[in-house]
Amino acid sequence: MINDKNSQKIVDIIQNWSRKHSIWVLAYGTGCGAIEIPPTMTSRYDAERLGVRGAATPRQADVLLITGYLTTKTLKRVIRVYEQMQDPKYVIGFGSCTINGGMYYDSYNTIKVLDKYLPVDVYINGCMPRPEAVLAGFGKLQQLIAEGKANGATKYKENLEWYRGNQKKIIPNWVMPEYNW
Amino acid sequence: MVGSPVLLIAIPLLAAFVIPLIGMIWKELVRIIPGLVLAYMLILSATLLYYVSQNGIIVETIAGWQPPWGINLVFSPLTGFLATLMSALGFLVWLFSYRFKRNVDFEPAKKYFIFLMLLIAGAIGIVITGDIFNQFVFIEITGISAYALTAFYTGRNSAEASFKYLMMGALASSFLLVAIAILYSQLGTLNMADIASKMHTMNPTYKIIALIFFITGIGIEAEIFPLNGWAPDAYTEAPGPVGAAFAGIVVKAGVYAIIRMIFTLFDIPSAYDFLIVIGLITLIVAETSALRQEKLKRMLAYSSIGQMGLVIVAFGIGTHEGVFAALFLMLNHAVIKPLLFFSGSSLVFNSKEKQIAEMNGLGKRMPLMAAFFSLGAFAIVGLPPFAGFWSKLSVLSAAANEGLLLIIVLILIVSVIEIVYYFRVVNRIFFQEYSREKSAAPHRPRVNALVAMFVLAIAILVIGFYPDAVTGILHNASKDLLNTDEYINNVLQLGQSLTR
Amino acid sequence: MNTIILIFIIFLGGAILTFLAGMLKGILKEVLFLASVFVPVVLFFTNISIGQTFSFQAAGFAFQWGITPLSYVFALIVAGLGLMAAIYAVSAMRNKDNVSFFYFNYILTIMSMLGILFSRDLISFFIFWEIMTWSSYLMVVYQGKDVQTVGIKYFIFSAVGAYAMLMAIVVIYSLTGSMMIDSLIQSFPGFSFNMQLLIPILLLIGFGVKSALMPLHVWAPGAYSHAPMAYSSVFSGALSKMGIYGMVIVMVSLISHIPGGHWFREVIAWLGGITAVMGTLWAIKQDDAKKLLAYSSIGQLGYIIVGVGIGTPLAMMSGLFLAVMHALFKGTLFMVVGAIERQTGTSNLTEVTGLIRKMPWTFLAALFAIIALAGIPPLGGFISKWMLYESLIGSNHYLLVIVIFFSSTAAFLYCYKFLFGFFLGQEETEWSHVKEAPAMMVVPMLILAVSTFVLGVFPGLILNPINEAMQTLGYANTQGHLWELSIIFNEWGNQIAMQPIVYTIIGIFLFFLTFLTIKGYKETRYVTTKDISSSGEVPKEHENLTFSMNFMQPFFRAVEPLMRRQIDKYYTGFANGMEALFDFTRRIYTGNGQTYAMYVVIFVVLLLLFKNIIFG
Amino acid sequence: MESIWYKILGAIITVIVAFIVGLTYMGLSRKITARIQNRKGPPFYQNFIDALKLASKTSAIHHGFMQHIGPAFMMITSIMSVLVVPVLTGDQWFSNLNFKGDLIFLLYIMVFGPLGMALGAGQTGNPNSAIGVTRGLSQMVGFEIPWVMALVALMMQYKTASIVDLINIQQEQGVWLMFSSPFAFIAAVLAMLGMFRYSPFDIVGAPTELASGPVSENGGKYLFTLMSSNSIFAFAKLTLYVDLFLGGASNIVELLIKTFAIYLIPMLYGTVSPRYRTEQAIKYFWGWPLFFGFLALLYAAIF
Repeated sequence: MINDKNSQKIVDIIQNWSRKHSIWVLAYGTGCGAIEIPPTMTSRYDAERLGVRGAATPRQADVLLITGYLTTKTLKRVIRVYEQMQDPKYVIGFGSCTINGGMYYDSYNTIKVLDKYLPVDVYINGCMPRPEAVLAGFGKLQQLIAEGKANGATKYKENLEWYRGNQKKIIPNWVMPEYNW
Repeated sequence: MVGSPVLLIAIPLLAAFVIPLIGMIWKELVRIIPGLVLAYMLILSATLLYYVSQNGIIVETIAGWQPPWGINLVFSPLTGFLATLMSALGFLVWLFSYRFKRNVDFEPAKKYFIFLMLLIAGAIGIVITGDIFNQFVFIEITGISAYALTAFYTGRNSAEASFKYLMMGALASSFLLVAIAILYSQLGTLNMADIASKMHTMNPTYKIIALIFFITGIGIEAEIFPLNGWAPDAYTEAPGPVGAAFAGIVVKAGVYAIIRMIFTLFDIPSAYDFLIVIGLITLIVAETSALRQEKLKRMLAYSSIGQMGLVIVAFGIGTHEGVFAALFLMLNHAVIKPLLFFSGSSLVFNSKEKQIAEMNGLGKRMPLMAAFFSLGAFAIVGLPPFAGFWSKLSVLSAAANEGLLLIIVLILIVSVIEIVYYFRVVNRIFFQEYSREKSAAPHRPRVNALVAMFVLAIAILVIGFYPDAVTGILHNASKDLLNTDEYINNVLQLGQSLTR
Repeated sequence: MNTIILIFIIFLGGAILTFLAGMLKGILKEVLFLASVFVPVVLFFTNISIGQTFSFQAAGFAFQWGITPLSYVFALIVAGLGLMAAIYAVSAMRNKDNVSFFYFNYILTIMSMLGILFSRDLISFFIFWEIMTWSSYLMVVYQGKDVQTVGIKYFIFSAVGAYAMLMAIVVIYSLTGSMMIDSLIQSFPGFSFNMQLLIPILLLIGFGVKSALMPLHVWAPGAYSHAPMAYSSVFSGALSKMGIYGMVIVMVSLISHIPGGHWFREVIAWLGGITAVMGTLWAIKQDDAKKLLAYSSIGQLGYIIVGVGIGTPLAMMSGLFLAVMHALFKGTLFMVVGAIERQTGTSNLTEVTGLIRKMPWTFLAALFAIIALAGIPPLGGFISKWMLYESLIGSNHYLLVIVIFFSSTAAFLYCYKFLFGFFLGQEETEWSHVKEAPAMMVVPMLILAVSTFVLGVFPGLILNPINEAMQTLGYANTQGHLWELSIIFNEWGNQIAMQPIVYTIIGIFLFFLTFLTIKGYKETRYVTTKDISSSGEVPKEHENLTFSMNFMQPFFRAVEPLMRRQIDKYYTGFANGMEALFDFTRRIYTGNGQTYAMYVVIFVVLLLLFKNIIFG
Repeated sequence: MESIWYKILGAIITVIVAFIVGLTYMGLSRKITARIQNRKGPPFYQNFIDALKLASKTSAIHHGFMQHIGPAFMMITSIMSVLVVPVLTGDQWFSNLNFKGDLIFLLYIMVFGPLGMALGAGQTGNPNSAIGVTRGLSQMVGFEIPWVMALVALMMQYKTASIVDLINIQQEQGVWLMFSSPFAFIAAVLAMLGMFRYSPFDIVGAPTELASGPVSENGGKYLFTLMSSNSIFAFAKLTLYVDLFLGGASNIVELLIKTFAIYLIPMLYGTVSPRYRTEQAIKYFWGWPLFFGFLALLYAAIF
């Protein structure tokens, strides 16, 4: 009965609903965007009412929030953190820098397009995005989750070779454990 | 009867004079003769002791003069026990030192054995004589041979030690002579039994002064506290077996002399308390001094003094149990201390300074010697199931029966100190790294020495596991010491009405 | 031939033969060793019945050997643990120097412990006590570390204790004229009050030293940790119980008959309580597992002393039960440390980490033992702790129960430290070569560990002999209203029924084991402990991430005032002062002949001056 | 035989109730905290969603067997305590193991889980876990003392160690123990602040400092297990307080009111408090709580 297709669908709906309403965020404060997280979480905007909540370690987190530009140095850590997160997991690119480099478009030591290295589910535009925008981003992510379309992790697994290739281009001496999902 | 007690003195004396003559015939005889003599003495005294225990004491008169006029020898369970002990120890000392200095030359060996024979003759004489002046003579014989043996190594230190000993000994004999003179002037007799029977007539002041001089005079031999300054030096500088002989034979004779004075001759009850006090002081001072010694033999010397102090305390308790305990202690000390001296001198044989620090790690090099030393150490601090335990137990038990709790506490505290310094040595031997230069070959004791030590070790174990082997003899001996009337009666043999 | 004497002859002969066989190559000495432990133990279990005696005379004293119900309980500890540790020792001591010397002392220790328990007279009690002391001393210095400090310290304390006991024995002998323990107990109420006070105090000093009672415990950490671990498990597990055995007799049969004796026992119980606290606190501070266990033993013995000191039926039961349990779990733990030390070469908790996957069976044994030690249900440690608390509360010991509770809560800290330090944490490459200990070492540990579980579910198995022992001590029969096979009651009738509890726990555990742990374990795959969430960093192979230095530092910041003073320092100061003093007395012997001559003259003059006082 | 099945059924129901109530209380606490901070806050059922999500998350890795046993140990503690504590007085269905264990047993079974969890945390090899564990254990030594003092005072005063007896005594006397043994109640409540690990005593799992401490390597199902265990455990503890000091509860509504009232204490205290360091926490517990504990003992000794 459990393996029945219909019941699987029901289970999926319930699971997606719960995932949608319980988003534990691992905020990777790489750039200046991290300053926008506290207002988002505290009294004025109160992201917790949406079920958004900080997580302490990648093992417990659902969402990896890349707040702003990502230097080549930190990329390694971010990849590591992402790979340590457990399925299902999502990435939110926060701010213009994650989209196209933003004001660091010609910097020699930041990466410009986050999507080449990690599968981004939702981008939040702005430099930097205001809390309202962040909330909107979370709303979008919730919508995607509910629809079952937030499948960045699957994409990552399927195109691991490609992602790895891009990553290794940036990180010269690659000493990382194999990705175990 | 296989022989007369006279032989116990006469034969070693004779042997001492004969040795140099015989040495001219065949050098080896110098070494063999003393052994034969001592073996004979051992057999003789043991037989006599057995005879005495069956038939009552033997009073041997010399040259037909009856006591109280002539010199007489008394072979009672007590004196017989001590004589047997001394001849047995003498034999073991001979056995240990049979090949002593063999590789040096003939002359020292000759001297050594002459003086050893004299020493034993004198000590046995002190014990079995019944005449107070005769005893003085024997004390002198013992003393002189002891000085000579101390100076055996003809070095500067030995000479100094010997001189100190000689000086003290000279003081001792003068005091002794004064005491004898006082007694003779007051009582007109030199026979111990006679003195004892007449003692009550003596002026108390003279009596006490005589006793004080006696105690001082003999106390030097018996290593009582302020009088024992010679002992550490003499033990340290004398050869190992001589140290054993001092500890096992000479001191015993000295203690015997004091005890005979106080128990039999003088009727001063407070002398017992004096014994306890002086014994405790000796014990405490000696054992505390031993704690920080650096040389092994010196440590053993202090330990020996301490043990003698304990013996004197036990005698001072004055009861049958106390005397029994004291005799038991003497026996154990006579068995254990020679073992310690023998094995200890083997352990430090190859070292320059003869220091304790040089014994590190010898347990692996000389396992047997180390084991003997440890056995001795275990036994002398009174760990069961070795010999020392029973004597310590009987001392404490005797003290407890008299309600002398403070003495028990002091003895036990001192025992702890004793444990500390003995176990420090044992620890060094077994559980620390070898510290001498690796090339120095360990001294391998000869077979004869090993046999001597084996005998002592087995004696320790036998007494430890089966104390009844000796307690009978000791009980007889202590009864004998305490029964003054019987002593007087037996010696004087006159059935005099005792007026004591 | 009488079985009792046969046991001792086999022990003694076996010891000597094993020692001699040490000179030969081959496994003869191991075989002899095992045989000379195994045969007497089997003889003990099969042929010795309570009440059987053997008497003889020696040195004017009457000797009597025989087992009583009380000593039977302790003999169970000695025989059981002795046998297990012997099996362990054969494997643990292989390829060590002087093994036969170890075996020799081991057998002598077991013999002397059984001898103590068999002794019905004080002399043989003391003789065996001293044999135990020096054989254990030889084991403490066996490895040759710190012999002049640790070894001597142990022996001095033992000697002080033993001599205190010896003094008590001779005093008793002078008072009663008999060395029999029974006659002492009978005539004790008739002694004068001073003697009634003196004798128990002296005896308690003797027993207190062996059972590491404050302030006589300072030898214990060093001695326990310096002996070979195979021996330490017997040392801490069984040998220290000899002190407890003596204390039980003194407390119940002597002190209770003194007027106001319960105050005396109260003092002892408080000393035990303080011992428990301080032992625990210092145990937490240790980085060396051996020292940790040593201090922990001190603490645990403190609990036992509290139980024995309070002396209500429940308290006495808890004390004796904990004595048995402590032998089991502390024996196991010392064996665990020994196994780890053998496999890794060190016993330092800050060095060894992550052995759980390399030595799983050892870990299992350690886990059981630690759970028992911490007193967590359903293992046997809980039973004893429970009884102890209930008895303390039931007998209105308001503060003592808090002290004990503090100590046993703090004990969790070192329990965790022990397990974490050795088995958990990062798996370092330094220890990747480590293999599981040989089966001969693991099996005894597991047997002991599992027996803690069995006794936890069925405490009645061991409470039955304890009950009999207590009846001979004059307690009422407690079966039925204080304990049943697997139920224990407190004095108000509240009960712990172990069986339903254990079944429930096992049920819950199995449920989660199946549906969570094993399922999860199968679904997931193993990654090394380098694969952790450490801020996105990838630790290098050689990077040591283990947290083991200053493990409980915040705790120590809080309890620091309690630990500022160390009794040990006072003793050291005292000893140093004494040595200085004795160095002074040594100088009385100046080596100068003139001085000596002067001494003689002074002696004579003094005697002559004070002759009337001295000889008057 | 039938009764055993009833028992098991009752136990399961108890556990489920405890789970639901515990999670609800936690959700309510989030809500209330949010309101105090002038936020809207998540819905009160937010924790159920979180639990559901955690249960649906996958876990791909483990660091060893012990890591997976830890949560199981934790569950044993929670379920055992909720089974031993009388949930509803006089109710046959939920009597569970009430008569099989007493207060001392409860004290000890309560540390079983944390210790097992600590072992699991230890095996992950994450230094943060071990640090968290040491902090937790140290803090436990702190608050256990006043807590035990309160319990000992109760046990001595009423000569029983059984929780059921204590409830019965309250019902016979008609006075709650919080009024008849006020000092014990105060000490116990102060100890409870530490027991629930809300601020200021939340240094164990300080999220930003220690990355949630002992559970830092646990996610998904294990975190779910721990979460449910925590909620059951919280319910057990609250029920215990109600049983001991508030006269127990005869029906579920009364139980909920009383437990929630008790629950508000650590929660509200936590919302207005910063965080103590470990040694500060220990010293806090050995200050006034200890004093009240002594008063409680004195009170018990006198009356």
